[in-house]
Amino acid sequence: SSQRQNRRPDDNTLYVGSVQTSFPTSFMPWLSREGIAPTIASMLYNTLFSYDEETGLFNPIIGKEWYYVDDDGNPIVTEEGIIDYDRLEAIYGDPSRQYLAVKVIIHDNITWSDGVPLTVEDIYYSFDIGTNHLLSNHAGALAWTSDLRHNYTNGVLTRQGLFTYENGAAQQGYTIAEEDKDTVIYMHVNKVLGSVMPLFSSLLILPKHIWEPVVSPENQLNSASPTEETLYRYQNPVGSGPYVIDTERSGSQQIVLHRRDDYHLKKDDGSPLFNIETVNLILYQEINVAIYALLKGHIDVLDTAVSSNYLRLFEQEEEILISNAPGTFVQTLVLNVNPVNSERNPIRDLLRENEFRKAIALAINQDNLIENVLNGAGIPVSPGLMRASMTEIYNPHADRLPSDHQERLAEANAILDRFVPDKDSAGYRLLDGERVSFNILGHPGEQDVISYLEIQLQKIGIEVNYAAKGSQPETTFLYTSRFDMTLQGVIFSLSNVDIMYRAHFSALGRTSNYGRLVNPELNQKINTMRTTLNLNTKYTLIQEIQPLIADEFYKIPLYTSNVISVARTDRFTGYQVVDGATIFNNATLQNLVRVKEE
Amino acid sequence: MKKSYVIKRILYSIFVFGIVMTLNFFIPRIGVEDPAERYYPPQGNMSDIEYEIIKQVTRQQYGFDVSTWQQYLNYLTGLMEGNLGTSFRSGSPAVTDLIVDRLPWTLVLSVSTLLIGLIAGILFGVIAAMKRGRWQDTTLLNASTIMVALPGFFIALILSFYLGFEFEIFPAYTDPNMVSNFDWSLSAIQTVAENAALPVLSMAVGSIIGYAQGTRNAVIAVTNEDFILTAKAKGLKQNTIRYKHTLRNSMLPIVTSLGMSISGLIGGQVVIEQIFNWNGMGTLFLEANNMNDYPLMMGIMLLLSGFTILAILITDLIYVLLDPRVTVGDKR
Amino acid sequence: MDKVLKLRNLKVVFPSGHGIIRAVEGVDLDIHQGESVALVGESGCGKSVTSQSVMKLIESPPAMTRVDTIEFLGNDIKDYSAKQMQDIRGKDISMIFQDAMTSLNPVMTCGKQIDEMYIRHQGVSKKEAREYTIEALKLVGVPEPRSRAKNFPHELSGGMRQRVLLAMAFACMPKLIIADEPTTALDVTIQAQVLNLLRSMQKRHEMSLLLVTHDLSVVSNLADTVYVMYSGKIVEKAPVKALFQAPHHPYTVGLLASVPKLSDTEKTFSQIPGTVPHPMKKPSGCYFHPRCKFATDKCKNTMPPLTTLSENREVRCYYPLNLKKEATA
Amino acid sequence: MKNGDQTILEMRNVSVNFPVKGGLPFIKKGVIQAVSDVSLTIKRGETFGIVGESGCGKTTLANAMIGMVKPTSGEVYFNGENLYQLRRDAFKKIRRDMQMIFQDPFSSLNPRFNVYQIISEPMFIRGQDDEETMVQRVIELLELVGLSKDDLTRYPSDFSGGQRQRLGIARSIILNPDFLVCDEPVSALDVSVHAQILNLLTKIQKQMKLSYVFISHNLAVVKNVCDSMIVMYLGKVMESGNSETVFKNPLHPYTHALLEAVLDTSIKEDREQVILKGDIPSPINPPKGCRFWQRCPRAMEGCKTIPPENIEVESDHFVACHDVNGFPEGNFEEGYKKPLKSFDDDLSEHGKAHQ
Amino acid sequence: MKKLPLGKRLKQGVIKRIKGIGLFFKRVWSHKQGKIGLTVVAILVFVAVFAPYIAPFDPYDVADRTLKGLPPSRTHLLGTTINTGQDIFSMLIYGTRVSLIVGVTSGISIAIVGSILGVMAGYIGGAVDSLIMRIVDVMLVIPTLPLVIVLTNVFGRDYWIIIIIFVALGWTGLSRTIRSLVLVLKNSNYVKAAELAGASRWHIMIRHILPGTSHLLIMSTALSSAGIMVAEAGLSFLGLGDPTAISWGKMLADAQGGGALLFGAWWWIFAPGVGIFLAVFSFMRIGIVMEEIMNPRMKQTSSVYKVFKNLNSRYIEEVFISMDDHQKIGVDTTKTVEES
Ligand SMILES: Nc1ncnc2c1ncn2[C@@H]1O[C@H](COP(=O)(O)OP(=O)(O)OP(=O)(O)O)[C@@H](O)[C@H]1O
Ligand SMILES: Nc1ncnc2c1ncn2[C@@H]1O[C@H](COP(=O)(O)OP(=O)(O)OP(=O)(O)O)[C@@H](O)[C@H]1O
Ligand SMILES: [Mg+2]
Ligand SMILES: [Mg+2]
Repeated sequence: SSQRQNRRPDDNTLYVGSVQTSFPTSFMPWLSREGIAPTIASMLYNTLFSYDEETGLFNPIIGKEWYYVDDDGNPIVTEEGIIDYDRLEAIYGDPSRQYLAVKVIIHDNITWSDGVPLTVEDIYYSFDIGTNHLLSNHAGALAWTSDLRHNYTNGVLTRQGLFTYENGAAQQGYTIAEEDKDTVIYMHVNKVLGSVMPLFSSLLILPKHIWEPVVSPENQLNSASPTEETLYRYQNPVGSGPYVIDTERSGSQQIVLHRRDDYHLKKDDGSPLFNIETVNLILYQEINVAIYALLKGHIDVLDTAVSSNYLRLFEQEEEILISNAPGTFVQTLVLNVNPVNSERNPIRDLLRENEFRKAIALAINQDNLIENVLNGAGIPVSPGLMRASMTEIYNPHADRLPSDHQERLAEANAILDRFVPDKDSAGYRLLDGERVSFNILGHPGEQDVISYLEIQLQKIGIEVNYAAKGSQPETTFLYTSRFDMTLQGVIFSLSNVDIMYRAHFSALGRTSNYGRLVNPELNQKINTMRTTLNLNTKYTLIQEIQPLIADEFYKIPLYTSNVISVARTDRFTGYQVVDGATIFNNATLQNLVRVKEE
Repeated sequence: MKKSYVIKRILYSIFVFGIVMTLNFFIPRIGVEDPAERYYPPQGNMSDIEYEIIKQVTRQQYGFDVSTWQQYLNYLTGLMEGNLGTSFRSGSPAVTDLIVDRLPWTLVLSVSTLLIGLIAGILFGVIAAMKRGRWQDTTLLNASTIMVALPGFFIALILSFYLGFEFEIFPAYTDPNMVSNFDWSLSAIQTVAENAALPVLSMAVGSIIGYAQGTRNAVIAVTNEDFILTAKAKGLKQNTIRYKHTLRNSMLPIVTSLGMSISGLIGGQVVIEQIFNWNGMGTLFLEANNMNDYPLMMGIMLLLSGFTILAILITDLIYVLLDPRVTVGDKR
Repeated sequence: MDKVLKLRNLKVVFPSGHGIIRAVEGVDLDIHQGESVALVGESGCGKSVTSQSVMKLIESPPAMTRVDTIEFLGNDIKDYSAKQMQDIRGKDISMIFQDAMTSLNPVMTCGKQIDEMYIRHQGVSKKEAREYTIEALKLVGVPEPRSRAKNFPHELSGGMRQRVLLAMAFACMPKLIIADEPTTALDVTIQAQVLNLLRSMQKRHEMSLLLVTHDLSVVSNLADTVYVMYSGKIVEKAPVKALFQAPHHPYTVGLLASVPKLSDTEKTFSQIPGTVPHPMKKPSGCYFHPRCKFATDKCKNTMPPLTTLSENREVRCYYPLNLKKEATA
Repeated sequence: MKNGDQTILEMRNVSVNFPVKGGLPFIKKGVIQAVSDVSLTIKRGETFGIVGESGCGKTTLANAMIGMVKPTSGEVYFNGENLYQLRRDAFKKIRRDMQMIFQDPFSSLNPRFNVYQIISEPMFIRGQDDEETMVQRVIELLELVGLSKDDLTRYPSDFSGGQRQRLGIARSIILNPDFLVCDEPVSALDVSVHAQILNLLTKIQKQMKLSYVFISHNLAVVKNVCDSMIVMYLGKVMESGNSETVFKNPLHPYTHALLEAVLDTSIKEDREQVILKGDIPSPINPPKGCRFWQRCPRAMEGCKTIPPENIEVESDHFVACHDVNGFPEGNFEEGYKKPLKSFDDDLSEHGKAHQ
Repeated sequence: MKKLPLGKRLKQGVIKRIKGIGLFFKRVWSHKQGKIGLTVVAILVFVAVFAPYIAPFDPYDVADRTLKGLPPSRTHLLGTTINTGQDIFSMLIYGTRVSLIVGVTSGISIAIVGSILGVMAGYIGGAVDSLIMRIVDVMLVIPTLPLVIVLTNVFGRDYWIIIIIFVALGWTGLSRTIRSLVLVLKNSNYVKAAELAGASRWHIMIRHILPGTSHLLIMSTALSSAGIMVAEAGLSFLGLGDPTAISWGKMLADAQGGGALLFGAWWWIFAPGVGIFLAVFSFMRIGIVMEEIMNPRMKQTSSVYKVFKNLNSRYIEEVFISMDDHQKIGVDTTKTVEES
């Protein structure tokens, strides 16, 4: 119809709807971390490498290749050119060695979107101010650079960990040839294999020539009162990524991105890596409106996962493609296993019992849950909390509960009969007559899961009630351990496993370890896993950790839901379904082709 | 006398605004020891040390490292310069800038709602009052009993789906290009009008009926006044009486209620903007709320209160123009 | 003397949810050129309704009116349309109301409100109208009329406001002026000012005056002929002197006696017992009989008719008093 | 009715000012001098009249007498005790002897109370708990004021103005006061009812040996009812004394004007009237000197600035007027005795026109 | 003698009050509109109280996948929700509870707080009055819904917190009206009479002032309850209400979020809409009828027209004829007069 044409007037533009509360107004990638900002940042900026979850390898982006190196800067690699972990362990296993040295070589044909060539000085600058809080303030780099051994104290460089031709490589004993001066950089990182991970794949590289003139201790990168100059740069980004932003046409309701033709990565045939010339991101406040827009053909893709309930609606539409991508996000039920003393009570004391927790785990029927709550759009998760698709590290032995559900219920009741003396038709009671009843803290959106849990746990005689999360659950409930159970989503993957295992199962204090689980054995295993310099050993340890976690029943897995997203097929084809992502992703952008009109 | 009343009225508005400013400063500080915590609530994956650093920095950046009174003073001086503080959004945009961007679009809705409500409302009200007891009157009465009980957002939902989505009479939600393409050309204005149609309609229905009911009652009340009898006894023509004597006096209560209704109108717009994807202050406010962006929320509140104060002030001054009796004291 | 007004058998009722209020029950009224006629009676007896009916200002709803004749200057205006009435009102008959504060439009300057009269009835321009207005204000003794005309009603004192109303009423030199309790809201000393003014204006321009009041002393000063009303009916009609010297109806007698006089020497006042009947629950027979010490069974059962005793003297009583006294007068 | 010379109430130089609020909070604009410098003595058993135009301070003065309004300055002695220096309980006790009948019978009865509740309320407040006695007493009073036992459970809305005033009277005398202030008790009522109420008041006074303060603007009523009187104008006493004396020989021009404003039903052809010019000035900034000078037909230059004193011109007859008393000794500007032009132009013109 | 004990007197007083209120409702009932309002409210209250017995299903129950998005049928009168398969009819029934509790509790609390503050401002006057009225002026200019949102953000979203916030913001209008009424009552002569009789401030407040405002309070309770039900629905609709309870506003939000209209499940949107409408409508009716009862002028204008429509013209004619003087001439009066 005429309205359709009117709304998507440009043939080579991909119209993308996004349901967000707001669009970013600043495109300083280190600062914009809410909502769609990372997606946009990743189109405008690049990291050194990208990480392939399946293979555990780094794909080149800005960086061309990298190695662990010995003191002379020689790569520690096997003849095939892959990391030689045995030599690495031999060289660096010595406790007196305090760091790992890494050499990164970058592409030599990269330019910033303003035409200035990108050199290792930009890399140096980015990491350097990332570690210098006096310049960067608490901009996002804080967490990502924490493994880099490059330290500032009050704005003074106290330990150098980055070396380029122009910045101390020679002094440190790394020789860089004159012709490589723009492409080679050495880094010193903590002696953990995962150290390079965030440095390479998370930290977006900033253009030195843009930021150095404006960033100073007086006018920090992340300032509450940025100067006009800074604001201008926030709003008019200069990146090295495949797209540039069209600031003229972008606003609070839409963001327009154009493809850069001088992007350094090309397809094999020399054509641009990304097929889509222009991307028009449109903001919708509400999912319903976004779906209106898609149905009416005002947008091509919806960059927001929709609820599985909508499957029924879209299945009837011919021109709509549904992407039912496997998820990466594991929804778990977290039990408050070890509340601070002031928050202990007889009911919560039950949760301290491993067996009791097992009973709860037994009661949960994941298949049924997925069928009912997710309309089937999800997959079960093993108690080891690792997805089966992560073939390198997944341990199938972690799943040790019987699969027959009736059996499980019977076992659960048997356990409970041992723990709780009194039972009537409505369920178990404590000695003092108090009913065994827990509150589950949750967001309103999680209510259907919780309702399901209520019914499920009722079957084994335990009462569960929904308690809404307040506006600040962290301070009011979680850190004070003023809760019984809560829902928490986790992603354990190759890339983050050593950080996340530590955060969830061994660190105490104000972390996501709301329930303060302390298991010395697990703790020790995680530590070893984190610090080993041998990847194979590390993978083995991860596999060994999974049954331990499963036995704890501290985080009881519920499901991993699929990411359902939709796109119209009347203008473009070649959408790519990517795990854990919506159908608007890098692969899609590279693959989409315009439908030929008859 | 009159001049001094105006000055007093303005001074009093400033006084009220001062209190609102003060409240605005203190509300986000209710119940927290460290304002930095309210401004930057802890995130799950943050270590204690990181959080401490962030809090430290936040305190410094947002000036929480000085005494509360000093903070208050700084806040006031900031306000004097039109600085509503810094939003918690990335890139630390000034609250003022964010608001200024959205303000005109909110005003488009509220002002047109107000105008349509007033004009149509007064018209219908006068008709109903003139045709007292006849179908025009009873229709208004029945309509008003039904309308007051229907929340605007419910009407909006229905309108947006049926008129917007199903029958495509008006856009079901705002055209995202509307704002960026706006250039004062006729077609751009037409686009705005089309897009504003449903949101304005869903808000205006209620206010039309409200003002109509108010006008009707006011007109009837004035019709019973002695001076209307005098006017009749003078042999004045029906129309002279109606327009010169009745209407002007009937406007007095309408003007008073107008100022009061502004606050409700602005408040109700939050939901309507959300439903129609209209990028105004209402949606900005909800965005701010979702992000715990207190500076932005309080900035919007302050502005909305300021508007209301201004509206009440203006209506009061109009009232003075209309009613020479008000010179000192409070009419309300 | 020409008859300015001849009103025959005016009846007005107000139907309401609880019953029918019988406000006026068959009133006849005659006013001659230059004559001033007073309508006296207690509150609620129907004086205002009667006087407003003359101008056909009583609207239906809420009222229902029946009248045989309203003859004004020889024309029966009973069936005049609203438009025709508008031409007469203000020009040929005008009205002064009791409370000047509420009778003036509070948001219009006094001058403008008078201007309207000239613009409406004499078709003059606004500027001319203002000149006339100033003249009129001067005539009723408003000092500095030019600046006063620019004042709003609330800026004037009660006496001044009443003068503005007077100026308005006299603006077009009407044949008949109806004054509904023109002075009750005023202070005693101001009252005298206004009454004096009213009388002199009326006499000077040979106008007829229908004066509605419950204050007998006002009547004695202003009226030629007096109609006494009681509970919607005329109970007595007489020339003023005759009425004061020899009131025939027991109600009139009581009324006259109960007015305190400077010349009185006794400490007690003569009084009429009881209260006026409620307009919805009027007694049978003569409405006055429950308060009348002369009442007989006849009075209790049938309403006495209004009987003409002599020229210009009528009374609604089976047993009129003071008949002899009048004969001697 | 002079039984004994005992004084029941005495006021010495009483003034009452009311603040006038401005538009802004906390800011006062000025004061209304409602009563200024009034001294008077009321004897036991007598009826004391207060006459004056609306707004001249009659009600305020009465309120000051019974402790409802605290005077800005001056003292009030009731039965020899200074009212405003009494302790709370003593004050309460003494107040029991003073009552008031209000001008407006419509707002003086709580529309939610029935007749019994209204009349018995003072007893109820005084802690009289015994229902039976209260009912007895109320019925007694109802009959005294000409109503009946059947009215006990009716509500004020069922009564006419005159009947309501009777209820008010019944309530005011239930505690057997000594002193009753009647604030224009009939002015809101119909003419034919005036006499009823006035007679009732007289009857009650006789029965209960009450002292009355009787406020009115109608001199004819005052003349017949009162033993002594004061004439007030803009908060000041113009003339006062024994009412017979005052009426026989009214001296103040304002009293004259009031007397002549009383329209009598006795028909006189072309009564010659002194008509006061102008309006009552605002009490916020009352004229200096004599407060009456602007409207006074006998005003002189000096009246503008020199306030007249209240001087006893004959036994029990006081007048505050320069024309009567002559100016006091002092250094006045020249020409202060020169009469002011008596009428404004427009008024005199108009006056001529109709004579 | 026979002193009535205080308790008994109190009891009598209470009975009288209750009787008074009963009478008042009777007057509301006698009004057609009032009858509608009272009936609907009675039904809603009944539904709210007996919700567990009326609702055929547990509204919180997330049923089988097979039960999701069912159209209305005999078992599921209003069908089931698309996303969770909850029984919409049961949710509607339970929603009545939340709406009524929030509305009525807030309405009553507003009446209490508003009257206390209004009476204080009007009766005590002076600084107290200035303070309260300044607060009112300030509250008046702050847009309510945004302020409620901010406050729930600060204090949390439990229903009792939401109620407290509504009350904290809602009392202003009422106390302003109460204050002006109190100012009139305070200066009325019957209060003066009571003062003269030695009444304490308490006595006057309790016996004269408060009862004088009671009608206003009942009316305000009805009207503000209605207003708050709408406001609560709006808040829940924005997803800012108490997430644990089922309220009509939340049902609307769920329905909208679940794409009810897109799926053609219009009943899912309309059911809570009608619920809100009915509740607000009936409370408004009662409030407006009360206002009419109290403000006789309004009543007169509206009822006179009704009276006129239903007038029996024959009867009126008879009334007119009865006014005539039947025997105008020929009565033998002079004779009797001379005899007397
Ligand atoms: N608009 C009306 N609706 C109902 N009844 C009315 C109306 N106007 C007057 N009445 C009734 O008609 C009767 C006569 O009223 P009217 O105003 O003529 O009395 P009045 O003699 O002028 O009294 P007052 O001296 O108080 O002015 C009264 O009982 C009054 O209640
Ligand atoms: N409580 C008050 N506050 C302010 N001014 C007051 C107050 N009471 C009276 N006044 C003013 O004091 C002056 C005298 O009033 P007061 O009521 O005593 O007059 P009055 O002679 O009784 O008048 P009326 O005959 O109208 O009853 C008036 O100007 C009045 O406006
Ligand atoms: Mg009248
Ligand atoms: Mg008074």
